[in-house]
Formats: sequence, structure tokens, C-alpha cells
Amino acid sequence: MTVDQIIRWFQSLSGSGEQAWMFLAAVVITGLPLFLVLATNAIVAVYVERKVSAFMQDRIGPMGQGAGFHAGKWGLLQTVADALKLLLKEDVIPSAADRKLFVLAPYIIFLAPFLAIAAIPFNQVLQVSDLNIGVFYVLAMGSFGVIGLILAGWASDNKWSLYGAMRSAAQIVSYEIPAGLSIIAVVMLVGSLNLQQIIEFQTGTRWGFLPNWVVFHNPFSFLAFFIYFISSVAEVNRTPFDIPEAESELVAGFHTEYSGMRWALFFLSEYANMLIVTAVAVIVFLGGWTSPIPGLFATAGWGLFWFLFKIGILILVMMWFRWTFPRLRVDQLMHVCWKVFIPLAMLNIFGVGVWALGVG
Amino acid sequence: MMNAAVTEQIRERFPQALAEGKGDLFGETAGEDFVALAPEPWLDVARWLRDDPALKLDSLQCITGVDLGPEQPLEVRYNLHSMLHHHHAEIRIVVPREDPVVPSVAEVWKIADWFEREVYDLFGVTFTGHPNLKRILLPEDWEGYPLRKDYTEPETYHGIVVPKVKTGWE
Amino acid sequence: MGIVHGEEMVLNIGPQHPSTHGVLRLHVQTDGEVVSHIEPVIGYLHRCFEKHCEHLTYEQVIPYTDRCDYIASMNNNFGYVVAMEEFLGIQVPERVEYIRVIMAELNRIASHLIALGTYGLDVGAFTPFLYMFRDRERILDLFELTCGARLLYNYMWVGGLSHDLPVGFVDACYRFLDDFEPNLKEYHDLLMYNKIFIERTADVGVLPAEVAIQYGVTGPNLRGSGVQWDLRKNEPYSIYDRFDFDIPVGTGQMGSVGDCWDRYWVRAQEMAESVKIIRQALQDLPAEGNVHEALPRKVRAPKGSIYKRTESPRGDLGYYIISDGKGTPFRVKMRSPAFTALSVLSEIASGWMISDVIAILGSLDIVLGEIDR
Amino acid sequence: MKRWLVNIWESVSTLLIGMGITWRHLRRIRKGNVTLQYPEETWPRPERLIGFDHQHYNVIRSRLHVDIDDCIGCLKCERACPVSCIKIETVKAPKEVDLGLTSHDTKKRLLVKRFDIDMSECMYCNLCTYPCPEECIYMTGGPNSHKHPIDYEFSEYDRNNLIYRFAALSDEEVEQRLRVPAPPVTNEASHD
Repeated sequence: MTVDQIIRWFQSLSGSGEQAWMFLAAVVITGLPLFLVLATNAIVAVYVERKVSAFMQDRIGPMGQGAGFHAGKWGLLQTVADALKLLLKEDVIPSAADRKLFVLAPYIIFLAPFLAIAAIPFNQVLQVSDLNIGVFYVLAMGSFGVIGLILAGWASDNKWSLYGAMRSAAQIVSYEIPAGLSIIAVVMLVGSLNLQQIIEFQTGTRWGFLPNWVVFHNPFSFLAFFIYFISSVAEVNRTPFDIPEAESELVAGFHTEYSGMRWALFFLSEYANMLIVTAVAVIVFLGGWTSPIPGLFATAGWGLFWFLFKIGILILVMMWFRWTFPRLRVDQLMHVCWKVFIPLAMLNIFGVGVWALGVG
Repeated sequence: MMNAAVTEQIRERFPQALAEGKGDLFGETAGEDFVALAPEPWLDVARWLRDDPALKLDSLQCITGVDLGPEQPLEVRYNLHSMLHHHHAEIRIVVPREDPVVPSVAEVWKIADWFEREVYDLFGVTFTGHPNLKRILLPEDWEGYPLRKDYTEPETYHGIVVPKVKTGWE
Repeated sequence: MGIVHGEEMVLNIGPQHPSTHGVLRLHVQTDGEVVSHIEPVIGYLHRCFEKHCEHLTYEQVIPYTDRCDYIASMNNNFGYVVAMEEFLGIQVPERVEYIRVIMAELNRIASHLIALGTYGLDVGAFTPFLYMFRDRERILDLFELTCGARLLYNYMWVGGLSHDLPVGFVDACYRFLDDFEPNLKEYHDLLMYNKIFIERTADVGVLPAEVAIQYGVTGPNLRGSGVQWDLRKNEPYSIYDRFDFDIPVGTGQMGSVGDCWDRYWVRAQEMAESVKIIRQALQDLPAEGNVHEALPRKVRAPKGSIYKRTESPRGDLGYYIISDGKGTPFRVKMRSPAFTALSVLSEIASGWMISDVIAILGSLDIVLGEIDR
Repeated sequence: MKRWLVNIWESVSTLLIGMGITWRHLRRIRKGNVTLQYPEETWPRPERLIGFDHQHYNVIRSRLHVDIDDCIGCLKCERACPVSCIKIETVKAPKEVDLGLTSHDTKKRLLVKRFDIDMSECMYCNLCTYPCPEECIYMTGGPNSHKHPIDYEFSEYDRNNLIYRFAALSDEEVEQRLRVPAPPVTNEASHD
């Protein structure tokens, strides 16, 4: 169900060649559900994050009880109420801010995961665009958001925002490298950049009982998964790598001056980014839509379920990190990246290559 | 007893340093134990108190400013303590109200920097040689020295009338 | 570190900032992330404690001392009443002494729990903060049981206490201690021995012993620098000479002596020591005794003055009380330990990064209510 | 190199220990939960039993209340208040006027014309309740809950509403209360 297929379907209906309206209609038809996916993801993830954090801290999180207008059973409506509140809030633009850039920045940040999700295969057929350079595209689009962060920090005309922006620029750009390097190892193994082909490579079993996922392929690919996952936590600015927004140091970092709907866009894109990086991790290392029990539950419907299930687990782990760890300092963050992860990832590429040649 | 010994030693080493008949607040010094000094030689005495191996009063615990009354002089009291010998001493320096000047000991004990600023802030005692003598607790444009006994609250502050009677109370 | 020097930027951390532990402003000159000069600006919470005292009777000062260090109010009460009792020559009943020690040590645990929890918050760990607050709540429950208030107690009076212990307090206190001790290990595993935390705190903001003494730093901050100085041991007041407890001293386990980790560690160990003291005090608590027995009808101090120090959770808390023989004190000066601890910040935090400044500030455990009075 | 590997191992192991702790708490949430859903559930109040003479001493710090019928206007609470949030005005009653007895059977000699407590200024130190000879000023709840139930939730939209006026007699009312009763009528005797 890619955009191309829809356009072809339109062509067969009207009997004419490709036209502009067909392209637009196809984009809207595929884009709206994607937007809904991202929005729903944010709403659900915020709720889950609240509950998970609460449970880890011996609290019960948002609850609605008793008479009156409450947040529903178990606080299920809490994020909806929050979204409504954010929509209705006053939109403040600081007088000293660079208005155009200030307004533009949240959209750029949100655009990045939105573009990236277009290439993500949700199951065997559900994919907006099946690119033959899928991995490359998703990684490139995912890191495109950092421009928005820098814009937001710069345009706010606030020292905290500026610090946050500079930190995030350094951090995200740095962590792209180990993330990319660990994916390269997999690409070497598979021999393709196409996401569907990477997943298909992982169907079947390994040693008879394990699913044939890359993460179980060899010790080096397990390490590659580990490095990729940690780097992706850093890429989406989550604890212990949340130094760009470090609330105890930089108040709120690059989005200090944002409020209301614009701030909500930052929030939305944070969770959308989490979705993207975990989706990549699932596709590249955990077999995408393949079933964890090889041979069973392998239909397209189950494929969607398995895909979202694995993403959910990884997002939960990210939340688990956040509510357990302290934050690193900015130079330690760079230290971890350049002196630990990048050498390890290099070693990995070598190891995976040797393994592929030697063990097969 | 420590203070008496310190007084004796100061009498030997710094004959001019001891203040005569000053430092007692209300004419009764029974039970009170202190060393009364004149302001001028205080810095030299302070250095000696800190460095003398037998005394080694290396920790300044507290500086207390006192206003002895509307027409009376001001007083500055130093509580010293030795982390090595675990003994302490109290120094009192009385300065005239019109021209309250005491040498700063911020170079002897670093903490004196802030303590002296506090005394300056609340009593208006000037510490000569202080590296950064400005108000610490109050805003820098505050007028008067609030802990003096003859201080009266201002009627207005930056154009805002200070309410003396609250509403609904009278 | 080879650092390229560029133009310096002035950054105001505070007065409204998430981790200034009150209303504090740090005037910080930064070169990139590195702080080159730092100057604390205080006074935002100045409430004229000392001026107020000159217009209050000696009993009425006690609720004001609560409000100076609002995290360890019992200890502030304790310091004041110990000073006043020595001034007046009052001998208080045994039971009162024991109850006071129990309360002061409970409050020391509560205060250290806040110090450690918010320190976790400063370095980005949120969860330990709530765990520690959970236990602190239980201490506050004990206080509420005893004197009706959870934060500002006005419990210790000159010559006695406002109330005796309630029925069942001893059991409740034992229950709390039994639950609390295993939790301590959990907190340490969760935060203190976490590698990220060690990286953030070890070798950061080293406060050498000489500098600490020069700046009059006392309490856990001084002990973190390796100086064994605790008024409860060195100059025992009340009945602290009867208890068997150790004074933990920083040894530089993870880095060098006097770093942030050592200060954290000292506080963590002190909680265990306080538990020890409370257990002994509960054991020896005299069953009989009227806590109002030694209350003077009217507190009227003789002419003269007194300077008395006690060990509050933040260090040497001194009260300089001057009396002219009337019903109100002539002058009350509070020597606040947090005041001296904050003054050392510019010395030890210059040259570190902004994140470290926050971490160092948190490790000094200041309470602005006490600094500004 | 060894240091590098040890560092990585230490990081991973200590981080996993931390994650184990939070996971345990996540699993034990049903038992370990400490949240109180405030408007529906309220904090359990401490037992009313307190060791020392709890008839006379009050361990609850909530809202001040005055049983104005028992007040004899001795001004002890006003003097005890460190923040001067109590304001009392009294009028001396003439000898002939009987203002009645308090519940402690003390004869009232002063008419309390005004008794205001500004709860927005109260610092809850409890110092005013101890000296009261008639035990008529107290914090609500606790040992006094038979006299007045506990009241924590007394926030107001207007600050002036926090000034509780326990007695506010106008001049006429004062005059009326203090009017000397007419001497008994002796008409019949004169008639004779």
C-alpha cells in the first residue's frame, strides 16, 4: 500500500496518465493516517510514561475518581485534557525573539519524524513509500530535526535556550555516528538498504528455536543493537542524555520560551522521534514485523501487531531508563560517544564482516 | 579562661591593642568572657591569632554586630575557634557611632568577607580594606541600617507606599 | 583540558530556577559551558529574623527559628533552647533531653533525605527523590503525632517541650526505623553507587580541608573534606555524650577527598548514625517525667550575652543572644551554617561547567531560609 | 585499555542494579503505593491520645477557633501571639451588670467587644492556646473535636474573608448589653 500503488490505482480508475491531483490525493490519503499515528503515539506514550514513572516511584499517577469532571477511569483522559489545555493556552512569543524563526522552529522539528515515518514498513504491505535506500532515508530525515532545535534555541533569544540548542546540536550530530555505524554492520550482513529486504532477511529460525533476527545473528550484531539503542536514546534527548533540556540546569533548554500549542509540538515530536528510532531498531535488529515465534502468527495483521509490540517494549525501556538514571554531563556525553561507542562500533563492523566471512 | 590568657598575651605583644574599659554592654560583665580590643591594630592581632602555634584560632565562627543603643557606640564581636586545639575566644571591638570603622579581616579568614558585608549591611560599620564591601541581604539601594536601634522604617520604597495598617483590620 | 577562550557571557542562574534550592541568584560568567567566575547574590528571602527578635519575648522567638531552616526546624529549636537554657541556668528533666535528642535526630534524617533526594534531582535522577520523600513523610507523620505540625513545630521550649510524647510514639518510631534501614541500601544502590552519578560527582568541586576551615564551613561539608569535627562529639551539648555513634568522614573513595561524592556519602552515612542514636535514646528513654516541670513562668534572661553552637544537619548552628535584662532579647544573631557553606561556592565552583555548578551547589545542601534569615 | 573495559563493565552493572530497583517498585505498586487521592481520601489524623494531660493541650495545628461565650477578655492570647494576628477590644462592665459565667464557672467582668483573628497571618505556632485560662481559644479538631470539628480547608477568594470576627459588637449592642438594669419597682410599697 505505498503511494505508488495508490497512484497506479487512481490511474486505472481514470484511465489517464499520472496527474498532479492523483499525487496530491495519494499523499493526503497516506499522510493523514501517519499524522494520526504520530499524534496517537504521543497521547498514548505520554499516558504510559506518566503511569510507568508513577509506578516506579510508588505513586499511582493520573487518576480520576469521585464526582465532578475528572480525568476518566484511571486517568485515561488525562493526556486528552492536557492537549486541550495546551490548545487553549495563550501563545506567547517573547518580544525579543526572532518571530519568524521562532514560529518556524517547532514545525521543522515535527516535520523530521513525519518525513521519516513515511518509509517505515508497518507490516508486510502497510508502508507509504518503499524506498530502496530506506535505512539511509530514515536516518537522514530523523536527524534533520536538529536544525529545528538550533533554530528554536537561537530564535528564543534566551541564554538557556541557546545553551540547549548548542548542546543538542553537538549531541545529536555526534550520536548519529555510532548509530549509523552500527546499522552499517547490519547493512553489510543483509546487503541491502531496503527496509523490507532487511526484514525479509530476518525471517526464519536460527538454531531451530530462535527467530532469525539480526540481534541474535552473532555477538557483534548484538553489540551493534546495544550501541544503536543507546545512541538512539541520546538522539531523542532522553535521560540519561537529556542535557539539551536538562531541567535542573537549563530550565527547559531549547524550548524554555515556548508555550501552548508550540510547546505541544515539541512534545509531540519528542515522542514521534522515539517512535522513529525504536522503529528503526525493531526493523533493523529485531526483525520488524516478523513473529518472535517463527512460523506462528505470521499474517499481515499479526505483523502489524508484532511491529507495534516490539516498538512499545523498546519505548518502555527508554522510559525505564529515564526514571532510573541521573543525567550525564555534556563532556562525559561526548566522551561516551567518541571514546566508547565509536571505537566499539568500528570494531563491530570489522567483527561482523569477519563473522560473515568465517562463520557464515 | 581562654580569653583571659589571650588578653594577657595580647597585652605583651600588642600593648596598644587592648581597649580600656570598653566592651561591656550594660555595666555588668559577670559571667562574660571576652577580649576587648581597639579597632586600629585589629588586623595585626587577627593575623597573629590565626598563625600563633599555641592559639591557632583558624576558624572564624561568627561576627555579630551590636548597636548598644540610640546614643551609644556600635560594637562588633568576633567568635573565634581553633580546629586544631578545639578552644575558642571572643573578641569585641567598640567603635563610635558617628564613624564606625574597623579594619577588615577578610584576608585573614575568608569567611569574614561575607560576615563583614552582613554587619555593614545591617549596622553600617565600615570595614577598611574589604575587597567588596556592599550590601548582602538587603537591596543595594536600601537606605539606612535596619538593625540599629534608632532605625525607622521608610514610608515608601521605590514609590510604593509601605502599608502600616492592613486593610480590613484598622 | 585545552579550552579555546572566547567572549564571556554573563548568566543569571536564578532567582527563579529549578535547582537553586530556594530563591538564590548566581551571577555566573561563562565561557562556553565553562564557568569562569561565580558570585552568589542572596537576600531574596530576607525576613528580618534578627530585627523581629528584638520585638518578641524569648518564647516567641522559637517559632521564628523554625522558619529559618524550615527543613530542620527541630534542630533550630534545639539550638535556641540549648543556648537559652545555658544562659538562664535551667536544668531540664532527663525525659525532655531524651525526647529532644530523638526529635533532633529524626529531623536530621529528614533533612538529609531532602538533601540527598534533591541532589539526585540536581543531577537528573528523579526517582530517588520521591523514594526519599516517601520516608521523610513518615518522619513528618511522627512529628505530627507528637506536636500537631508537620514542618514548623515550635516543639522545644525553653526549659521543656510543648507536649510529651504521645501514647504509642515509641512503637511507631521503632517501626519507622525498622522499615527505614533496609531502604537506605536501596537508595545507595539506586543513586550513590550508580556509575553515572559517580562520574558526575567524584572529583567534582573538591573542597580541601584548609579552604573549608578558612571559609568557616562546618557540618557534613567539612566532614566530607576529611575533618573530624562534630559538635555532638567534640563539644557535647544536651546528652549527646551518652550515645555511641561514629562520625563519618570523607575519604575520597571514588575520587579525591572533599569532592561532591564524599559530601553525599557523609550525609548518607550520617543517616545510619542517627538511626543508631535514636535506637539508643528510645532504649534509655525514662518512662516518667513531666516535660513542663522546668518551664520558667516567664523567661527573663540576666544581663549579658551567650554564644552557643549546636550541630544542625547543615553544620554549626550558633545563636548569639544578648540580653539587657528586659523581657525581650536585646539582640539575637543566628550564625547559620548554610551561609558559610554558600560563601565557599565561588571558590570551589569556578572553572567547572554549568552542570557542575548545579551539582556543587546541591552538594553543599543550602537552605535559603537560613542564609537570608 | 583495562581501565576502559572496567569502566564499561562498572557502568553496565551499576545501571542494571538501578534498573532492577525501579522495576521492583513498578511490580510492587499495589503494595507500595503512597498516593492519597486527596479530595476523596484524606490523610488519617493522628490518634487523639496524647501522653500528657491531653484535656488541656492541643496537638492539632489547623484553624483557630474561639468559643466567644467563654472568653473573659484577659488578652493573654493577644499578648502571646508573635505575629499580632489577634485583636481584642473589651469594655469593662459596670458592677451591677451580670455578664454570666463561662463553662469553667468564672465570672465574666469584661465584655468582649471585638475579637478578630486574621488567619491569613497566623503562623500556627499554637502559642495563643496555652495561656488561655478558660481554654476557649484552640485549634479545631484533635482533642477539641467534640467542641469543633477539624477544619483544614478554609481557603477563600478574598483575603479579608480570612479575618475571622468572633465578636463584632456595634456600639448600640455594647450599650444594650451593659445597660444597668433598672432597680426593682417598689410602687406597691409607696402606695401603702
